[in-house]
Amino acid sequence: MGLIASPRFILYHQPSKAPQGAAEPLESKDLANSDELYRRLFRTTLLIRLVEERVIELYPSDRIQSPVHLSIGQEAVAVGVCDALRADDLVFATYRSHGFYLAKGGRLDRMFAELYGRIGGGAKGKAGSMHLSAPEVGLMGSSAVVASTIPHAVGAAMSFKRQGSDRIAVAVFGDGATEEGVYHESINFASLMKVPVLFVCEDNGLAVHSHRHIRQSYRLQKHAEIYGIASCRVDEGWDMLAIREASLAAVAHVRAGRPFLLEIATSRYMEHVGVGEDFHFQYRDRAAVDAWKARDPLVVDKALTEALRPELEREIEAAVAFAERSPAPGRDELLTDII
Amino acid sequence: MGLIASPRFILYHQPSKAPQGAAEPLESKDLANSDELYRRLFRTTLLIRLVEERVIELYPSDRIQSPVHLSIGQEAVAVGVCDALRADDLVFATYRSHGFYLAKGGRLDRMFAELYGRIGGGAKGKAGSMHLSAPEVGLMGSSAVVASTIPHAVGAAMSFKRQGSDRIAVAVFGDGATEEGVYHESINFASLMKVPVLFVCEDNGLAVHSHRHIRQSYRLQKHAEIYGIASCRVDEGWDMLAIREASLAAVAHVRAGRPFLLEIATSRYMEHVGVGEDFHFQYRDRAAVDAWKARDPLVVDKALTEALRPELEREIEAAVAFAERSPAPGRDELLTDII
Amino acid sequence: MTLAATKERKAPTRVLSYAGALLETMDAALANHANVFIMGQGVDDFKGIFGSTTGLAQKYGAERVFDVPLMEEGMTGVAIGAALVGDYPITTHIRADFSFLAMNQIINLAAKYRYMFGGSMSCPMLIRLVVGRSWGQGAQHSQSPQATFAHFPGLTVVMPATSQAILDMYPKIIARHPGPVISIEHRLLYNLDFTVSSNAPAIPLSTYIAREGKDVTVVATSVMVVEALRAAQYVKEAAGVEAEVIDLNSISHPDWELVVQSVRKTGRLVIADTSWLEYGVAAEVCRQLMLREPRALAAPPTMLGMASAPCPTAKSLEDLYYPSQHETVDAILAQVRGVGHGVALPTERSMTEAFKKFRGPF
Amino acid sequence: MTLAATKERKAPTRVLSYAGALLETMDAALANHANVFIMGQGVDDFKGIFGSTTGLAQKYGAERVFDVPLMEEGMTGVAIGAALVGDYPITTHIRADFSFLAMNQIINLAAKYRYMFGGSMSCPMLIRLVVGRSWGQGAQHSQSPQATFAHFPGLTVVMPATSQAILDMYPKIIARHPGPVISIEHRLLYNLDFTVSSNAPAIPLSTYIAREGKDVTVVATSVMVVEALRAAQYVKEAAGVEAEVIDLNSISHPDWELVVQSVRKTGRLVIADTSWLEYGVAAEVCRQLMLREPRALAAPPTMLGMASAPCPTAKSLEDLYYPSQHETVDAILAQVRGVGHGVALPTERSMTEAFKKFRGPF
Ligand SMILES: Cc1ncc(C[n+]2csc(CCOP(=O)(O)OP(=O)(O)O)c2C)c(N)n1
Ligand SMILES: Cc1ncc(C[n+]2csc(CCOP(=O)(O)OP(=O)(O)O)c2C)c(N)n1
Ligand SMILES: [Mg+2]
Ligand SMILES: [Mg+2]
Repeated sequence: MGLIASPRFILYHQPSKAPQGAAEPLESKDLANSDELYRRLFRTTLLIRLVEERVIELYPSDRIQSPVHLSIGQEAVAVGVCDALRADDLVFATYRSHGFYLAKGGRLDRMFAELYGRIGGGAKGKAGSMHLSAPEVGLMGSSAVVASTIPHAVGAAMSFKRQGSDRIAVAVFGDGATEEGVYHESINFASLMKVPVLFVCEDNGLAVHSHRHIRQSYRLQKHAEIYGIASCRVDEGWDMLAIREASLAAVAHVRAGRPFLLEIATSRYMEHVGVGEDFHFQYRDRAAVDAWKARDPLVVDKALTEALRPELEREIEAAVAFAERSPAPGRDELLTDII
Repeated sequence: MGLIASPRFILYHQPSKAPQGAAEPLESKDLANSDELYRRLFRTTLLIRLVEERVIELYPSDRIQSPVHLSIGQEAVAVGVCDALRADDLVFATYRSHGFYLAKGGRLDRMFAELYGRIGGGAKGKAGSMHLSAPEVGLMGSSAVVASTIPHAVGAAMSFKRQGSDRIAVAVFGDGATEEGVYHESINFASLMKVPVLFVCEDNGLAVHSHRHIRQSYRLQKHAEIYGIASCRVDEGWDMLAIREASLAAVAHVRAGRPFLLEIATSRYMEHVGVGEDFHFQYRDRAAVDAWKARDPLVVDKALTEALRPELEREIEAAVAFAERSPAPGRDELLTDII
Repeated sequence: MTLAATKERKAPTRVLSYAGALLETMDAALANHANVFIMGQGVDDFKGIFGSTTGLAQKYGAERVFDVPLMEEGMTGVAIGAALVGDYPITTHIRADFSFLAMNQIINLAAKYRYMFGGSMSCPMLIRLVVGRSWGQGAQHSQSPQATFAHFPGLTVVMPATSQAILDMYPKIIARHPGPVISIEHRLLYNLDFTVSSNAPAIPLSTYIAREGKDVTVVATSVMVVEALRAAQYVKEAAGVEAEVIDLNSISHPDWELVVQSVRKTGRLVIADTSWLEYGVAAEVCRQLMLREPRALAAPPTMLGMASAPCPTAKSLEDLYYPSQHETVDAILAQVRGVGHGVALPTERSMTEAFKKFRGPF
Repeated sequence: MTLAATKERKAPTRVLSYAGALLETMDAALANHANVFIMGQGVDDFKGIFGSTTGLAQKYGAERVFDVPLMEEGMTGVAIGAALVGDYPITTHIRADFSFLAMNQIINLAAKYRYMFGGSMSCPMLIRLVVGRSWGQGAQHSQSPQATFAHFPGLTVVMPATSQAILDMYPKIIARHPGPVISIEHRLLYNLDFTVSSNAPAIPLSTYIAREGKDVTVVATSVMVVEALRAAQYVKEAAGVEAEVIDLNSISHPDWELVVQSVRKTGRLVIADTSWLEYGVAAEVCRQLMLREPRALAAPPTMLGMASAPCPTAKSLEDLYYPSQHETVDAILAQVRGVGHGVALPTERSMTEAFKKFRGPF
């Protein structure tokens, strides 16, 4: 493209409206820790894992022509956090957000279509894996610039407060993101303005191939405390029930009008970007990941995994089929929705 | 200028060398708190005050056609800190740096010439009041972008360490500067790399007209502590002896190879920028400033002030005369020293 | 079809300063739209961003008009988040130079949001940048980054040169523009008075003919429009030369046909911009001409902008650094009459009166 | 006088990949200059910035080659401070898009230091930015900000298009260039092999004639030079058309006379850049032509660049978004033979082979 200058048009629309998912009441507390709850959370966690395993299978076929940052090993974070949210709460996420997209209720078929770069994707294929979004269920834009959506969550939360709404906004980011200056600016502002924002740090201890201790001179909870932000760390980041529990408490705190930081230890099983393992490069130990896997319900609870698998695989196949059928966006999409 | 495109040239020089001020040994400690020491520090403090009072007088004549950020009330910080430094240590400062320029040993005549925008100025008039520098005595570039020289000091300190030198670098900044993201990035990096940098925060409680409590959710020392950076706060920011004392300890810590934060309470008597007072705008109390003045040696110690004044005023007049005589830079300077 | 600002106004007129027009439109935005808020360093203080927000915090409360810490990148991100949930943020930078601290949020996020998410989200907002000039602003308080921002699709970049342009554009931008808008306001315009009419044009974010003429076209931006109009007046009186002055106004989406039509008519071109010429507005004007009407010019255009250096503080250098009134007049006459035009040039330097009164920066 | 890269090389040649040339120059810089260090996210890991720093941390130690936290603005400031005390920092951004987080340090500080302080200080340093393209890089991993940086005096901006350009420029920049240099490297070049000679030209930071020809001038940057050379080969074989390809190489300080001479000779011009056309390299080329030789062209130039939108991720759109080989050939032929040139166009899409092999982003 670009043989001659393409004209740029300014079209007027109404300012965009916030997604207005119905505010569903949370289920009654007595469900907590019940079998049913465990099964529900497990199911979503497994769905995410199986979806990403399908991505790994599909990748060599070049049908997904885009970088993928897999969350395998980290799925429980998304599931536990999102289960504590209302449908109309908003999540602002990162390039590693297949998990949050699905946990927040994004449609699987549209996700595969988006990964395929097809018109049936949530962003008509313009976003791909790194920029998943589903504003209709409150999964706002994911960004591939580290830390860049953290202030967005703060801003959305500030507006909820201004608007007299009791919705909350959630900023999801990795441990590396907290090193960026904008993290400091965002938490300071959130604390000063007392906005209903939940900061969720997915602490996998790595930024690409760099370990946290060479990047950070601070401990994150202590750091937040200095800004007057209460926090909680979940070390059992494989346990979606524990994460859900901690998230419910955090969300209650936030909905009462104060920012909160939830730091969740987790483990990235695969390479930073791409679909392979990378232990042979020796920047990290396989043993640490193996220890994590030994407690990972999706690995340990073979019975439930196998019980749920057929149904989930059917769902996934239907979604993949949807993507395969969906047409690629054509020239008419190239210059739309710019301004 | 600019009737046609001016050609841009690339000329090659050797990479710039660090200023190589001779490393003078500090005077022996027993001088501390002696009369002689007090008198020496007082003299420099008073020089800065009288210089800025002269700037106030000159300003209506439009000879200084540039914004001026006066340090009146804050002079003791510069004097106390710089007296604890070696000549070959470096200071990176801000737009409010008349004080640091003089305390570090910058030439007064060149300073006035710089304020006048004359060729005799340290930067041939291209810098003006906001960007004073005197690299020959270790006063590195001052910047009018808040917080922007903080990482420069960290970088210089890192290089000193790399080079096996025992010089240190000092970052001087206001309380407002710590809100910028780059402050967080800089102190994290300084701590991780264990570089010999001294962070000096001139805490006048104000950023332009905004009070600190609406801007900061953190206490600065607690904050630094989280990054593993030791610190000290001097509340008696009018007392150059106390500041010098604290600075000597801080500098010893830094020269031993660890970053340190020195937070010094101080009071800006004049408006943020310009040469007037601004109490009638009621964003702050005159009483607080008056209380400060009641302890300010330059106000309280009338005898010493009057004793030193004639000599200092002669110095200042000579410097002003130098500036008046110095020619304005001409067209040949417009396009030099760009690349 | 384009409306020329000067000819089709029939409504009653009044005199309004640039700062006054800003204050009026900020006030009206808060009054008319519950979702509008203004945030920036000092927006609620007694100086009120050079008078453009004064009193609004008192009138509308701290929820609508509020100060922020020093956090350019963070503030811009906060604004994006607010816009995504239906609020309309207006942010300010008292020097355009500080917006470089927010470049990531502006370019990588705000400019991309709508397209990157397939049109499902957008972040309409107004980012106001003030360009400093004169009184020793120096290298870090004087930059004018219109070309920098206009290079990136997804951003709308405007440079209102008059009170009228503000009245024409800001209400429409705030009420109806779907995406982020960067408005670059020039500090030297703030204290100038303009005659304004309430008869707004149909295409508010486009280009104005500020003055009609047949001999030479002057394409100008921001304060250079004012400079060009003064020069046009001079050359008419001194030499009977009729300069057509075009106020580009929109930097990202100008009405290039209007420019080309004018050049077709006059065959002569002066470009006068507030930034550097290299990779600047002058370059894009040349590109458009090359594409649309490469042989319209009888001679190479004359280009006026900042000298190819950082801005020096010394007055003597600053005077050489910016195009003076003298040079603007000379450029126009040289285009029409050739270099040896023989017309006496004005002796005062650029915008002398306005500048003399100006004692920046706050 | 300008040296054409292709004609005056008599020294022995060898084949060297772009990544190989980078690694060689980085290695030599560390070996030859004790004051050089390299810092950036991942410079010391096993991927080594796409192979351009691999093994150097092991060879020269963690004091010379080291990883940093996520801190683009801070890192750039640290580099400035180090440069001010005599070290020579080389910093990396694996995507040019991340440099927007460091814009304040690059533009307000590094670019201003020497001038603002009257020449008494300077911060020579090399900032390496890698431009992403293909394999779904999307809107935030694909930008090519040469025009953005080249607008600002004080910065030297280069875009090496070949291994030769790296060998010619980097050693001289690191040893002798007095100020900050932004080098914009294209990810798609990294794996390409080039024939290089050790016979370096006298003016290393200027412009190359990559191929001589008499029928049409193609001014290209970075990977578009490679595209243009392939297209030139095709049009020669398919239609006997001789295209002259100019590798602009220096974006801030090109040899404009070389460009103008070529256009004078051919009367036809195609401009092929890696970024958007608006306010981009194409605009500055037009400005220079307008100033120097406004009537040299027999027809409006043809401009190839990214479509005026953020970069879409979908392959089908990405293929439309960038100029294809097909379009480049068509542009050249249309310039020489007119739009109805009747020559069969190549069927494959742009740089098919190179792109097929590319599975980014790391
Ligand atoms: C501003 C910025 N700098 C650098 C990168 C390159 N990069 C991509 S992901 C990443 C690591 C981020 O680590 P973390 O925040 O912990 O997230 P994780 O990938 O571990 O989930 C880096 C450095 C980027 N995308 N954005
Ligand atoms: C990045 C940036 N943002 C905003 C400004 C405008 N500004 C100039 S001084 C200042 C206040 C800084 O306060 P502080 O750091 O406490 O220093 P003080 O002026 O009190 O000495 C502000 C906001 C600026 N110069 N740079
Ligand atoms: Mg991580
Ligand atoms: Mg302060």
